[in-house]
Amino acid sequence: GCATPPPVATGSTPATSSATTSDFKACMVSDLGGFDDKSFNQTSHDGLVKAGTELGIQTAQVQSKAEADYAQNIKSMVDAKCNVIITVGFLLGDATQAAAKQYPDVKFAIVDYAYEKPESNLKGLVFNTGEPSFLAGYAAASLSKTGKVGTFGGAKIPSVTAFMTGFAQGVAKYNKDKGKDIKVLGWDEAKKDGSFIPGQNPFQDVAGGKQVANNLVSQGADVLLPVAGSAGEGALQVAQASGGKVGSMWVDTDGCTSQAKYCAVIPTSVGKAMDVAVYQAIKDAKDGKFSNEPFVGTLANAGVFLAPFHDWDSKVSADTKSELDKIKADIVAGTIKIA
Amino acid sequence: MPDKPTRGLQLREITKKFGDFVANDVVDLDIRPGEIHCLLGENGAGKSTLMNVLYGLLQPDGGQIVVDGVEQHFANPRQAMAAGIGMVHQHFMLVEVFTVAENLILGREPGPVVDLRAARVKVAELSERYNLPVNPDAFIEDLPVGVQQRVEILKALANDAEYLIFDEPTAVLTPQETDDLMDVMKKLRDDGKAIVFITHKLREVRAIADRITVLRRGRVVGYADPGTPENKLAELMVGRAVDLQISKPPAAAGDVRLRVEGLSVADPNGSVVVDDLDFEVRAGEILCVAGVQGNGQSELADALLGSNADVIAGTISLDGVDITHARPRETIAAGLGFVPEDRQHDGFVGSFTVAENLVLNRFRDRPFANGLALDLKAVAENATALVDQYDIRTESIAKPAGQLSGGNAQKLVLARELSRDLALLVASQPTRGVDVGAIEFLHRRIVEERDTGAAVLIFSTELEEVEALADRVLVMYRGHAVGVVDPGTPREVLGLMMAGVPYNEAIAGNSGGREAEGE
Amino acid sequence: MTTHTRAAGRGALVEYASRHWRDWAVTTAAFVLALVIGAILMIAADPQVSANFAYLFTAPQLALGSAWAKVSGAYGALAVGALGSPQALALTSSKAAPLICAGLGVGLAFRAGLFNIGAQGQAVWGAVTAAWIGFTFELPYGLHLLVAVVGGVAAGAVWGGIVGWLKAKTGAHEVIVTIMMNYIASGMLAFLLTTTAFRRPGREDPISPEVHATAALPSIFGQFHLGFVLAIAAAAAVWWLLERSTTGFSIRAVGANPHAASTAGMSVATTTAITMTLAGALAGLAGIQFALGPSANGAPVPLTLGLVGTVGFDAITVALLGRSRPVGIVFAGLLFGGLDAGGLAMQSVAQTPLTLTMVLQAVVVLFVAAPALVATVLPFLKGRRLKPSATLTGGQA
Amino acid sequence: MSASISAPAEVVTHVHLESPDARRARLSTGWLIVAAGVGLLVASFSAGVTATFTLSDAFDTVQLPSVALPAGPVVLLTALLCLAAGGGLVSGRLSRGWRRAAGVIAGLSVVVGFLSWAASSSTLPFPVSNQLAGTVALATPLMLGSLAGVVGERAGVVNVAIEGQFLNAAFTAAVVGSLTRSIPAALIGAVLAAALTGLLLGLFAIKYLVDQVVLGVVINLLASGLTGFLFDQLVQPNSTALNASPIMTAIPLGPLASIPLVGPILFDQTILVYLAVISVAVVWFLLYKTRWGLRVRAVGEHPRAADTVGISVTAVRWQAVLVGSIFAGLGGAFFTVGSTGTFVKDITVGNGFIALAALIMGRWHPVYAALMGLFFGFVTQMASQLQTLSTPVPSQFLLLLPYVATIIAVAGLIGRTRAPAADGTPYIK
Ligand SMILES: Nc1ncnc2c1ncn2[C@@H]1O[C@H](COP(=O)(O)OP(=O)(O)OP(=O)(O)O)[C@@H](O)[C@H]1O
Ligand SMILES: Nc1ncnc2c1ncn2[C@@H]1O[C@H](COP(=O)(O)OP(=O)(O)OP(=O)(O)O)[C@@H](O)[C@H]1O
Ligand SMILES: [Mg+2]
Ligand SMILES: [Mg+2]
Repeated sequence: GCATPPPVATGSTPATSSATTSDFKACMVSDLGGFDDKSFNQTSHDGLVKAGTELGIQTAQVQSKAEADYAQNIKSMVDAKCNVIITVGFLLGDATQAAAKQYPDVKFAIVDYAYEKPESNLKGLVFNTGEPSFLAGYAAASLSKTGKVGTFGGAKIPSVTAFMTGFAQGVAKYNKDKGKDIKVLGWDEAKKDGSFIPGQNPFQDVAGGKQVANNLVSQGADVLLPVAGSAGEGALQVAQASGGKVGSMWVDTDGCTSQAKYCAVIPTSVGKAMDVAVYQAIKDAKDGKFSNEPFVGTLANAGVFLAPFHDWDSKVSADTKSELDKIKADIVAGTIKIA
Repeated sequence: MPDKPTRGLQLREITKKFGDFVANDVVDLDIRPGEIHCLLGENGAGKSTLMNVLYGLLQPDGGQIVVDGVEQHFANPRQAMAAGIGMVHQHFMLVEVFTVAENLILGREPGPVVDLRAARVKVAELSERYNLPVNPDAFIEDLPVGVQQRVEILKALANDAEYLIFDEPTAVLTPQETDDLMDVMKKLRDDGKAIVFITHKLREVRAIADRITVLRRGRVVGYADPGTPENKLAELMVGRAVDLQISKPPAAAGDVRLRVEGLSVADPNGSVVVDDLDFEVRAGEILCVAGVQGNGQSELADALLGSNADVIAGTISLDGVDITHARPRETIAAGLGFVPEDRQHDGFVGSFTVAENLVLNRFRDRPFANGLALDLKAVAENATALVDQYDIRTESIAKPAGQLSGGNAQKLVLARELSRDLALLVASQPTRGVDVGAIEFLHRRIVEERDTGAAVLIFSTELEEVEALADRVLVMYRGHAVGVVDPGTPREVLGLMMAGVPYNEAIAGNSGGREAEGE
Repeated sequence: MTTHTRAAGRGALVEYASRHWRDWAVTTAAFVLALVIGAILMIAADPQVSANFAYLFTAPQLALGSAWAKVSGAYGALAVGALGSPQALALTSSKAAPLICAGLGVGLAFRAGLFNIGAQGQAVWGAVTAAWIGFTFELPYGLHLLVAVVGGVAAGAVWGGIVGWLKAKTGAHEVIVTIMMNYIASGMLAFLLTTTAFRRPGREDPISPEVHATAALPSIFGQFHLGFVLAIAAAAAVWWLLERSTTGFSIRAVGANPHAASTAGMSVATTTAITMTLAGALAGLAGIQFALGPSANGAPVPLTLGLVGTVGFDAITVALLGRSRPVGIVFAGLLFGGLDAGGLAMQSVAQTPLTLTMVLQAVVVLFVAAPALVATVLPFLKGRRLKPSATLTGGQA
Repeated sequence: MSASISAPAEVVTHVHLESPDARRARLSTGWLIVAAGVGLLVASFSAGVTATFTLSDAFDTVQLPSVALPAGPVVLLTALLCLAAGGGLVSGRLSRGWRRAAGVIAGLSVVVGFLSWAASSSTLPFPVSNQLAGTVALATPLMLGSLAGVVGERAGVVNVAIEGQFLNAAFTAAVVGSLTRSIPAALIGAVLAAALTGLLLGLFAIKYLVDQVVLGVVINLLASGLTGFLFDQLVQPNSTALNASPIMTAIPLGPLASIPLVGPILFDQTILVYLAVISVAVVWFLLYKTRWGLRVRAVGEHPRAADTVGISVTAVRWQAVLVGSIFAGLGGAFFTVGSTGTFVKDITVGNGFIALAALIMGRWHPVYAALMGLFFGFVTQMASQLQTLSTPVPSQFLLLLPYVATIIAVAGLIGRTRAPAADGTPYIK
């Protein structure tokens, strides 16, 4: 409710950003998940919004409803005079590359995808989520009272299983160092298989996430890592319902900010700073510093990170914290490899 | 009659249109307590329509309904019932999957919670009072049509209406059941109820009517008193002279075409309803199977056609070829013409045009198809010819068959079957609900078919029909053949046999009976 | 209807024409009404614009102006995106083609009294097989495409046939079976995409290699490609099958009255099986469109989990809109295709969410399906006799 | 005399044998069970040493002992039981009572045998209590949804729009719950939303005679579009205010709740679960014991007959659709306030269609439909628990288990179902 009526947005190309100073335009195309998936589409989109407000540039975005639309949607963004176009997800890999070839003077960046030899105007933004997941696994193991921790995924795809693998290896590391036998439920390193949410759009199926989380908890897992976008909230609720017996981590963003109401049950989160990467890519493009050099998010460049422990800080022992720092250093140094 | 009785029901200048078709055209009808008022008319004359208007199922486009001196406007049957009108519908209005008791209380349940015990009692006392035995817990779908009709009647009697409409109740009853029903109607009349009785059977009209009104093409074309001879009534109805006893030359029976040996058939619930049956039909003869509905006729017919019947023993052979387990397509190809008992259900596809229905079992054959392609021209020509030849009343061959009157629908089915050259014609109730004019015509066609050398097997519960058509009569009871007799056999004897009494006893019992009646 | 009038031959033509004039009028009216409802939604749901309605009396030009800007902007984009340019028309055609094919599959089944919710799964198999043939084998131009198309159609036919066969043999209700088969199809696709046979060498992602150019549906103009021609051909074939062939005769008869049909010597079981197989084949053809049809950048989209989208369910609405009649389905498909194409533009140009397109589609269909309702809203269309889509199925769920 | 003649007209049959349909059903069931038996037989050799079943969850206060079974022998035993039961059915020598028994035995054997085999190959135990708890959770919306369908279809109105009703209800429940912070308000909102959807269904199906089957699909499209649109435009931008509803908490039924194993599952549930169970009984009573039910069923079987005895077909159908909507609304609420408190697009993920399948499998009978819902929930839960146990079966196939199982059940065990005669046909006077 403002006293004087605001200016009327004209039908053509309304900008989502409030104060528009520059005529530089950054645009984004989602995959089927859409920008409200509380997961990587949304996080990437946050980067776009941030760029819009902080760099004072115009922004626009399209969600894709069908795979056949990717190319069309990218094209429509080009037609909308976008200077840099960010596409989200490996599904758009081909379409983005084709577009980059076709429109050499538009800059392209794609989240979760990297090319062997990209076009000069095409930048891949990928993230070694295994690294922070490794830390998370170690932390989880140290926090577990029951000797069991658990993880589950939205679907059996690499961008998901990368987390689960890292998590399991982190636990293994803890067992090795401490001579313990903490079990990982929901992911079997040997079989490379584990627990996933049933149904046709699992990443939306919060109830499904809750059900799978319950399975893990009923087996005694007391620290969970759900890798399932929105559906991961199911795990947070199981944790909340457990009355402090169970904690559930979060992925992609710091759960204590994106899922604030659950902060008390979130030991930590496995961050995947897509928003930062996207923001950076846009900024570079604007400042003419854009390169086709793929951005690889690592613990080293804070492209991925283990979020603060927030409410759980007291529960994590000083030793563990220092061990985690050590491991992190080793990973950065490359002495610890995550397969 | 100028003096207006305080009690009584008048239809004044009732007009009912369907689109631009006028089904009832300024019809007056005067129904009085203590009288049985017969409504006569050919198929599609407008009888059912008029009664549906009276019962509130249809709303008239003009005229008034006056009940006991008060003008009424019935928006629905509930209001008509409230005004003391009850109706026995031509097409049963029973819920098949409900029991008799449930059907009887439906719509007049005493309380919010159904009390079946009370309902049973009510059924019992009703069927006691009117001597119409039914089992309250039997499911309608398991009951023979005759018994279903009884339930339908009990329904009408249940909320003791003052004005009762019977729309062709006897079409599906045996002679005995008909007599029972007539007794009931007489009793009701003597209780001072007013009754409208619709039938195509003139014998019944003469037997029971106090007054007769005749409809044709939606108009009242005349009144008659009960004394009027049948052929006069027939003429009034149809508007032309009808000879009711078709003169048919004696059968020139040739060699056996259909032979049935030791046949046993189970119905879908697994009851053995045709039990070790033997008979044969020769070329050029008509064998009529007489029997109360539900004594295995339907299943026997299905078994002959080869559709959804479960033959558990015996053989059927047509012209020496074994067709015991043949599918309908094969038996039809082998020259079987089949007129099903329930035409609405099995006889034709309501949403298909008349033309399409006339090739329903031949559309794959030349000239109607070559290869996969239909020849619509041939289909249309066939239809035009048959509609004309069999006098099927329809605006066009493109009209959906579902809109034909039952009588005309029946003609359509017979036209389809008889227009092929047949080895065997199996027809169940070929003239049920059909007006006398049509009956005459259909019977003639069937006899012609016989004379072309086809074997003809007729299932009928109507003794007039049996007498008119049969060369031999096979009486069936509970799946057995009670006996094969001459069509000349007296009605009463046939009636007894249809109840399972062997021929000799029947003869004996009947002769006694006849003397009794003699006095 | 069509059958009767034809059987009646000349004479009924006039009545036929008049009825169809009404059909068109109603459909158009329905579309307009749907747009109005959409507009109301847009205005109500846009906080900026609806806020301006606070000044409806102080500054009406503002309220109405902003509303007008919003709505005209969105619908302008819709129109331009669907029809505005040759490219737009091409896009519309490529969106319509699969809807038409799948819609035919659903409609055909309806005519036999079968409710085929399974077009989704059938399309999935069509796409999977066609794509697999497309990226696995090295075959010359023409032949490769032919093999891929035939393969895809066959796969769809099998997936549909199973349903028909189960129903014929065991009486298993096709609604249950098709629902389950949809889940199974997409589940198996998910699995296949993790196998080396379907994954790209050197990548872990569940995405197939690109289909070879030899197997792609050749473009006629941009995204207006051979697939659309195939769809039209399919429609013609189905029309002939239903209205002119003996098989179609039994399909319709079984759909309208199975008892009479079987009494007349037709086998309900066989007809059911045949129908579902054909329906599956048509849905398979829809799947092929996704797998082999050129996308905006000219190349077919590689096989992934969501490749066929929700075509199976959209097809049901298309079939209703087209009253299960091939011609109707073609136009319904084009309408929906146009809405899809325009929807993309509406989103990218006017930033209006895709979900609005869904609402528009649903509302159009509702109005078209209930001519009486349209007639009550727009009395000048009265007189159209209440002939609802109830004609379109023979049986029921 | 005449009476004495017409009396025997009611057919009394001497011989009675098995009907063809019954035989087909018996044989297909029998062979199916035999096949299962063979499968188990094979499995019994590949089974591990022991299969452990825990009767209580890890964090339960009361810890029941866990049961360790010798996998091989157990699987073998179940295999033999199946073979015996199946053989018995195929042979056709069993009395009715024994036939039913054979079915039950076979059913249990398959479940126990399969689970023992699966569990024996894992280091983890199979948590029975969680199996049951999960089944209840998954089945609740299915039961409620199928009830909605049952009531409507018994009156002759096909309801394929259960999914749409779910979706609208779930959305409304979340928003109302968030605004009012009150569960009852959320439930009422959900029911109203479902009722409005039902109103739409009724309007087009009953008044405008639109083909009901397809109508349902269109309404689903509308619901998905509408909730999605409102979600994008209104809810998502300020989700803390509009999409953070309180969640139902379990209500223990006094001492009953503390009965080991069954207590927590049956008597320590959210109000929705109790409502679901009560609803089944209520619908059963309504349909089979009350005047209204009699009329509903009459209208669904033979509307014209109902009309001729003074029942208003349209009124009854409207009532049925709206009453059904109540259950659809509760079912929809389960997805948000009953489970997670937040709405996401298409949160009902096809449950409405599963409910539809359940009601058809359940032969339009409230109790059987509910049982089918439980069956589906059971298999789904079992499959997803086996994932955790990391059994030899790849996870992708385990995820398909419920759907495959349903097809097998429909084709092999249930077969032909008979819908209410007038189901889906509009009543034109
Ligand atoms: N529902 C309807 N729609 C259109 N026309 C109808 C309808 N019902 C009846 N008619 C017309 O009214 C005429 C009279 O029908 P009605 O059922 O009264 O015949 P009827 O006298 O009962 O024939 P029958 O002796 O065979 O029972 C029919 O010929 C038909 O043309
Ligand atoms: N929906 C309809 N539209 C047009 N005419 C109809 C329709 N339904 C029935 N009719 C007409 O009603 C007349 C009789 O219909 P009805 O249903 O009463 O059959 P019927 O003549 O009573 O059957 P029966 O011969 O067994 O008594 C027929 O002439 C038919 O043309
Ligand atoms: Mg009549
Ligand atoms: Mg009549």
